[in-house]
Amino acid sequence: MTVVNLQDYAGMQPAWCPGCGNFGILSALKKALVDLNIPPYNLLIVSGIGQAGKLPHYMKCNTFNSLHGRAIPVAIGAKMANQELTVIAVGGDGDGYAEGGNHWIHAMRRNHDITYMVHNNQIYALTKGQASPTSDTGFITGTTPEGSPPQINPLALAIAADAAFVARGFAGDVDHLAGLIKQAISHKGFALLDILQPCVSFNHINTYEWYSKRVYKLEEEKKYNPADKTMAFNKSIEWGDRIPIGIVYSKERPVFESTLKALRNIPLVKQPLEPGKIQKLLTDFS
Amino acid sequence: MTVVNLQDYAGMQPAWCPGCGNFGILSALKKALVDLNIPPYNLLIVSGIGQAGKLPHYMKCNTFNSLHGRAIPVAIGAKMANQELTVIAVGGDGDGYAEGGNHWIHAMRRNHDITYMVHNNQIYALTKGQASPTSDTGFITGTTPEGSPPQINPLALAIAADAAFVARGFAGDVDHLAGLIKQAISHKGFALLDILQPCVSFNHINTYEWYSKRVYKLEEEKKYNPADKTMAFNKSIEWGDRIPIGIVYSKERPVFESTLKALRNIPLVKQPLEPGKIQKLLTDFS
Amino acid sequence: MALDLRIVVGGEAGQGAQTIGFILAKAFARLGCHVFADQDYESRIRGGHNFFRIRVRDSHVSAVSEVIDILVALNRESLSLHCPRLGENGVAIADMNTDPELVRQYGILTVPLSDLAAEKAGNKLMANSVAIGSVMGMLGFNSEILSGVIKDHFQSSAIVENNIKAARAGYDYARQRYDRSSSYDLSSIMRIERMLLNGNESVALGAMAAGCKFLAAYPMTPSTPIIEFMAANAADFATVVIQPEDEIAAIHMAIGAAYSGVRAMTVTSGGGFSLMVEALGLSGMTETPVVIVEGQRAGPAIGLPTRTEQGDLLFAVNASHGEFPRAVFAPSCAEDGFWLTIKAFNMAEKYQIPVIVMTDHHLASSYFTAEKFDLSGVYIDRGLPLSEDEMGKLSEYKRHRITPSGISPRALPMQSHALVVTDSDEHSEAGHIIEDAETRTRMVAKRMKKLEGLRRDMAPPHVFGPKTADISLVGWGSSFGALHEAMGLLRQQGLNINLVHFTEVWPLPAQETTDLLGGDRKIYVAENNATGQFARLLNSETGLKISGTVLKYDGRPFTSQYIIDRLKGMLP
Amino acid sequence: MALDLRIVVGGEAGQGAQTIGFILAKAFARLGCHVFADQDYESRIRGGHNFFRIRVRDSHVSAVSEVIDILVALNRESLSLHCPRLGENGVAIADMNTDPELVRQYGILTVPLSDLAAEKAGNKLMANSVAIGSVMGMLGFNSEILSGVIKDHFQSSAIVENNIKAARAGYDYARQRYDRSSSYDLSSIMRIERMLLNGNESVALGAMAAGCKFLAAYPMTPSTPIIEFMAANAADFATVVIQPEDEIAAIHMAIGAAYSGVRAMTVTSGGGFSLMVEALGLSGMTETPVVIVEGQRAGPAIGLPTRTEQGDLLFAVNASHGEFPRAVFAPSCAEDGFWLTIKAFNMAEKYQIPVIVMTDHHLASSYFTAEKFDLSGVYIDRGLPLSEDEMGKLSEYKRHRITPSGISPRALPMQSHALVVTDSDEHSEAGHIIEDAETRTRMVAKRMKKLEGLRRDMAPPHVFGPKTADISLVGWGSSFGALHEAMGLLRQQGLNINLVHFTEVWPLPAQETTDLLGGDRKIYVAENNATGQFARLLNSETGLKISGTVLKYDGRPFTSQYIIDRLKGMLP
Ligand SMILES: Cc1ncc(C[n+]2csc(CCOP(=O)(O)OP(=O)(O)O)c2C)c(N)n1
Ligand SMILES: Cc1ncc(C[n+]2csc(CCOP(=O)(O)OP(=O)(O)O)c2C)c(N)n1
Ligand code: SF4
Ligand code: SF4
Ligand SMILES: [Mg+2]
Ligand SMILES: [Mg+2]
Repeated sequence: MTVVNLQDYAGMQPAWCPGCGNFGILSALKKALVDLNIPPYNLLIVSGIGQAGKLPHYMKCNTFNSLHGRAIPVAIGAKMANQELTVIAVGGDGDGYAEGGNHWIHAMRRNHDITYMVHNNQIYALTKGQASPTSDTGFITGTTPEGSPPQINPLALAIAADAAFVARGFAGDVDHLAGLIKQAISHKGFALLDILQPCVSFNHINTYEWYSKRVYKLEEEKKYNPADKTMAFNKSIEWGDRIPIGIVYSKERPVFESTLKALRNIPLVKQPLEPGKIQKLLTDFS
Repeated sequence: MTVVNLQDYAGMQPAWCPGCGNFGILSALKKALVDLNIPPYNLLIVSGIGQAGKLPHYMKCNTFNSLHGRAIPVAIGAKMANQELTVIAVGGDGDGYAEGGNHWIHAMRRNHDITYMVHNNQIYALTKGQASPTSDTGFITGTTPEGSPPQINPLALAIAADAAFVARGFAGDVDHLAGLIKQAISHKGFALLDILQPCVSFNHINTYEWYSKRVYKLEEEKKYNPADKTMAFNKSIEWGDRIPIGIVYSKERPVFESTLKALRNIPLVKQPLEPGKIQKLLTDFS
Repeated sequence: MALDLRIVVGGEAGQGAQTIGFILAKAFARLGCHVFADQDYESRIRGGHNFFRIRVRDSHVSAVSEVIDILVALNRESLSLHCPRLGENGVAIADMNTDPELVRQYGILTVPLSDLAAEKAGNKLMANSVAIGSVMGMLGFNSEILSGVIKDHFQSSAIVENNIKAARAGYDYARQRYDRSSSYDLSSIMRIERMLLNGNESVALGAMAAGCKFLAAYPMTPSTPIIEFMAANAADFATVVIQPEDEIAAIHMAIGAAYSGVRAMTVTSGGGFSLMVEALGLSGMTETPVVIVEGQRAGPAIGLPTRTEQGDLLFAVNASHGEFPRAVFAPSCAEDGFWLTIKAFNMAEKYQIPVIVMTDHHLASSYFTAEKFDLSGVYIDRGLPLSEDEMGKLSEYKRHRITPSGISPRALPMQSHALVVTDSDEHSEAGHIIEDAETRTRMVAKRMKKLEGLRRDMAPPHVFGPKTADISLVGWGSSFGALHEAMGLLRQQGLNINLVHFTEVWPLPAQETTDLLGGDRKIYVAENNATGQFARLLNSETGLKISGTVLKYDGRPFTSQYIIDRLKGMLP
Repeated sequence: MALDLRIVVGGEAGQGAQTIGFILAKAFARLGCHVFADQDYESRIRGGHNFFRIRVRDSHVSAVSEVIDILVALNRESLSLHCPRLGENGVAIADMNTDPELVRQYGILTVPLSDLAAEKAGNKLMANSVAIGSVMGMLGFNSEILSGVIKDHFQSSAIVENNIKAARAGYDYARQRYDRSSSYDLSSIMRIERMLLNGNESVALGAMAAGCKFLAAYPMTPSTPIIEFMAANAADFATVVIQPEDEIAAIHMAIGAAYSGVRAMTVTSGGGFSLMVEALGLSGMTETPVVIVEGQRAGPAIGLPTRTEQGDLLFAVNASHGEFPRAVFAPSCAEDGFWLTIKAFNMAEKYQIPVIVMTDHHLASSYFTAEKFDLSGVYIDRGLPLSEDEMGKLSEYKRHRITPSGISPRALPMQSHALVVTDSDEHSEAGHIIEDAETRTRMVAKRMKKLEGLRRDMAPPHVFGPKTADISLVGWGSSFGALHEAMGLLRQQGLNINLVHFTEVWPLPAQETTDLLGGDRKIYVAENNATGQFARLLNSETGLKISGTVLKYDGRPFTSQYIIDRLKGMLP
């Protein structure tokens, strides 16, 4: 068996700002993949557009850098056609929760077996600092000089959509994050991993320090049970002085791909093309 | 003061099937408007496309029959431009929760002051019977011969998005429904009213009888408190032998329109057009 | 005299005009006739007025006629609406208890439809089968064939038997009283096995024959039946059919599936296609093949959801920001729909581009007879995959390698260790984001280069009538039947006219077209829209001067008479 | 000799090339020069390579030049990239401690940028102001004006003072050592007050002058600054600016607001526009006015997000399924952007249609000098509202009443008791859903009728040079500056050429165009795309034969030299 190492995943030089939280996420992801021993040619990363969306270029694996907001539908299309691929979708908070919000909600409910990493810097970074759906309520940006409207809570929505795996990570804690990525990839079903990601250029409120002061680990909470939906929902709406990271909700349920007869055996992409096979249908028309 | 009566709201002859649940909703809506004494010229109904989307034609008031999935953004655009209008958006479950899902989630979080009525027949009726996001899990239709994927729960999502008012009605109980519509319109902020609506032509599972056997009224539950978010979330995920109707969640929070300085005084549409006003800005450029 | 029998069945939505009509059409097809049938219905489930029109001929037919020979009226409205269009020997059939005033006014042939159904089949609701029988009785139609079709149509044996009884009752009743068999000679029809299928079915069958393994589509008239047909067969054919949250998801899923290596498709109408155009460019930029079936209907916006139009052509040709090659096909009939859909998949994969198959409500929902598809003729071209040999050698596979044809060899994820890297940003040959002008210019040129091969692969238009003529009637797509008929009738009237019909519309095979349409002739373009879109395209691609256009944009298909009338008004 | 001073400031993203360049440009503009400045940057926040180019002339200028007179290099890469383009007397300025090897190689003029900043302003980070001073010192520029501009640029007084000190230090240093003032005669420049603004600013100002009260827009390069500019002024101008969840929401909100009666707009780029096309048809069908600013960039898909292209023209003209009238404008410079945006609102409301204003990255982000807008010339046409009189009488108001012009009188909700009823389905005059062919035909004709008036309202193209010429160079939109310059230079070289430039591109004023371009001349179209979209449109709308096209699709704007070189290669 091949043993994968970090070098196998070495990609282009990142064009991110020095100090950007995305570096931590990139490291954690590579670490998780190496730990899981997933070779680059068995992995597909699909990204949207934004700073986060550039991540695939800084990896070395199968990649599809899609449109803004459209990582998920491309990722699940690729997965349905070849369920042997390990598929990760990545994007920013604007990409995933604004432009791509509808795909996200419905992919969670249908439970496609992919991992979705959202680099949540609470800002539109690539376009130079506009409000995102997760920007703190009242946050002032060029497009929201009177303050951003109330922020959405991606974890609460994910739980309401009954996502199979809902977790929050922090780019400032690479090891912990790597652990979450491993669990997200290993969990059968749609795994949402929302990652607090400091943007040093455009978000001067939610900084490394701001997050560091607030985050605490759920696995260290004795009584916390991520299988309990009520508990999970209540935890998910916690945001302020204390912000939980770790697995918020986790559930086993059938993945979409397993519900279709066409996918029970071999992947679609390995099915032969047999024009003659429709012969039997033709008789219905005469 | 004008006194509005049912006749003021009489529109075209409905093209719905005899026995359709939409008739009950239409009656309840007219009743609520008459009770609230809202004259037709102060009311705007914006609809999407589907059987439900035809409702405005069967009323007589200001109406904008928009595209499939696009009732909400047109409705809130109209509201922002003239906040004196009473604005109701209506559509089907496919219209609102599938095609229009993103608008719905974000309108709830921003809290635009409109009422959104979803005729939830758990099916795409106008297109002759395909699965909708609320179709029962495993429900068989032409596009889902192996069964529909897991249904979404609009109430749970609305609560997770922190909608100001979340309620469920039943087309088979017109008086109760009319009461809910009145409260939804009166509540300041985004009011979601999901309405169980039997479709006699394409949904032979979730029939009048099916619903009637299951629904019970929340206001008759002694200890139920719609201001309690945890309680509301738990109630929202109840679906099966017992299905709650009534107000599930209710909260006072600032409406989007009240947060903008431009809207503090008179409606936009009454603001004069003054080209000369930009004169003071021009000096910045020289 | 050539056979031309025109039957209309009319009633409210839900009354069953469609079923009656379909069974009749099928029976004629089984007898060996050429049949064309279209449906006219409103965007509602019950009530309103629907009708189903059938034309039965002894040679090709694929157009409607305004004239009616036999009308089956299921309600009063059908009589008042359609009787005025009864031809010289036209007759209307209605239930016995129709208002005597109307019976007198229109000379209706009454049949005790419900009474016979109740009496002979024990069920009033089988009146429709009595009506079927009545029509066939008048024609002295082969009753075994008729019973066979009824048998195939109704599944459970209990129902079958009673329906056959009901039909038989109607048959006998009408045969005795209203024999019209001498007017329509069905006896000389050759028993050739033909298929009767609509445009949607042919496109779906084409996709399946081409090996389409993935369909993501959001319901929209007129294309929804394609989804339902493929879904019904998905398990047997190892195909994934998924109805996603919206059309944007649909096309992106198809692109994702195609990236993984399967033939993938989406189907929709104009409104859904409007939502897909950003993704069209994604397909163009990432060079991921995808097939899109665009069933046009009368626009803009929701328009007339159950009516036809050819109003989206220039949109399809120019859709999405930026520039990239694409192909657009527009089948002329069901048979064509089958073969062009197969070609669409081949072109999509050969050139790694999006391909649009434009149907419309008329083509999608109308039934055509077609020669049984010869599946041995299905040709599959998956384009330029990596050879086993290349795969072994590849260490640094470049998904977007620049080649003389513009086509890059295509590897698939997990097919080898080659990594498949692509990007919606402008990219290097390796698929990574770039910013420099030189690479940009080379990559645009590489993609546009594919147009050259593609253009060579587009078939020239079909010519009907003489190869050269003083006047050329020109059309595209589904209006073929009416144009063909109009041309034939005008030739009979002595006009030196031919028909030049396009089904492979973009990139337009400009040279062949100029060869066929150049010279001194007059060119008249007939199309189902308000602005003469194809005429403009034809002119701008070839410089040919268009003498006039015959346009129709009321949501209804052409008739040959309409075209002839308009054309005559324009001819010098 | 005419003044033509070309300055480039280059560095990494984040180093401040933009600020230096902008302050220089502003100072020249304040002096009374004609200034054009463009920005070249990558889609990243830090690192990479950015540059800001300025051209200073004593007559109109709105095009870039490849030649550099003064280069300010903030890093090593800027030297190696730009020094090769220094003109005959060109000089490069860089910090004192630049690699001596490079200094020798390129003959760089070094200035102790950081040292002077540290010494004189107490802050190394003010080196950029030293650089600004150095450039101006070399030119002997009016130092009061310079200080004034610096003062206006930096807000807090503490910073202002030190920046002025830093600039002064650079100024003195360069004036002493590197005086070049004799080469560029700035003394004869007339002090005329001009504005310096970019295309985005001019469009935003135009919208505000036109009384736009509602902007819903999702950020997208190059149009985002329009949102930010209008948001900054929203409270003062009683304007709602909302950033919604996506572009689909954006345009629908604008349509909703317009239905309520305010002037409403959305702004985006090609990708966002692709998502809006279904709504474009909604605007067309419901006859709700809406203005869309489409800032083109190099496509397809994400393409080159910070680069320019004119690649979306045919898409804009044909976008959305179905047929309905629309107008497309393409401003040639900032001043034009202001006036055309106002016209866009007028046409949108007069004809109750969607109007698209096409800018591109080049126009949107480049700075132009413009005569101060004379606001008394702003004309507002709100179309056909109901008269007070009509309002009183109306019991059954018909939103879509058929009139000879195709324009229906427009009532607003709550403006009276008239009910405003509209529908995306085909509808009656009253705005209610219909199915019949007759109403359909009349409503299509009614909507299309508006094109006639609209076409009359479209201004003919602008002609520069003689009215008739052997050769016409033709262009549209933002490439005006380079085309104009190329035409001028070619005339100097003795060619009998003129420029016919379009800014009101759809519906094309065909008759006026044929009058201007007809006859024996040769027509060459220059545009920033790969397929010659405007050339095709021009040909198909007028039948004029195009002799050749000059195309560029590397994401960079034209230079006059590029056009001249290509044109010469084609001339007989
Ligand atoms: C359809 C479309 N709309 C808008 C854009 C412009 N755009 C690019 S990235 C981006 C937002 C980036 O924010 P986010 O997704 O949070 O990513 P980040 O840069 O913060 O990582 C936007 C609006 C686009 N490329 N496509
Ligand atoms: C963009 C777009 N996609 C698809 C359609 C076709 N369509 C019309 S109504 C409808 C679904 C109707 O279902 P629902 O919203 O639940 O309304 P119902 O008819 O059940 O009341 C669809 C898919 C459309 N009109 N526009
Ligand atoms: S702008 Fe923010 S998110 Fe983007 S690279 Fe810089 S720090 Fe990271
Ligand atoms: S199809 Fe269903 S929803 Fe539509 S009108 Fe009939 S019963 Fe009502
Ligand atoms: Mg972000
Ligand atoms: Mg429904």
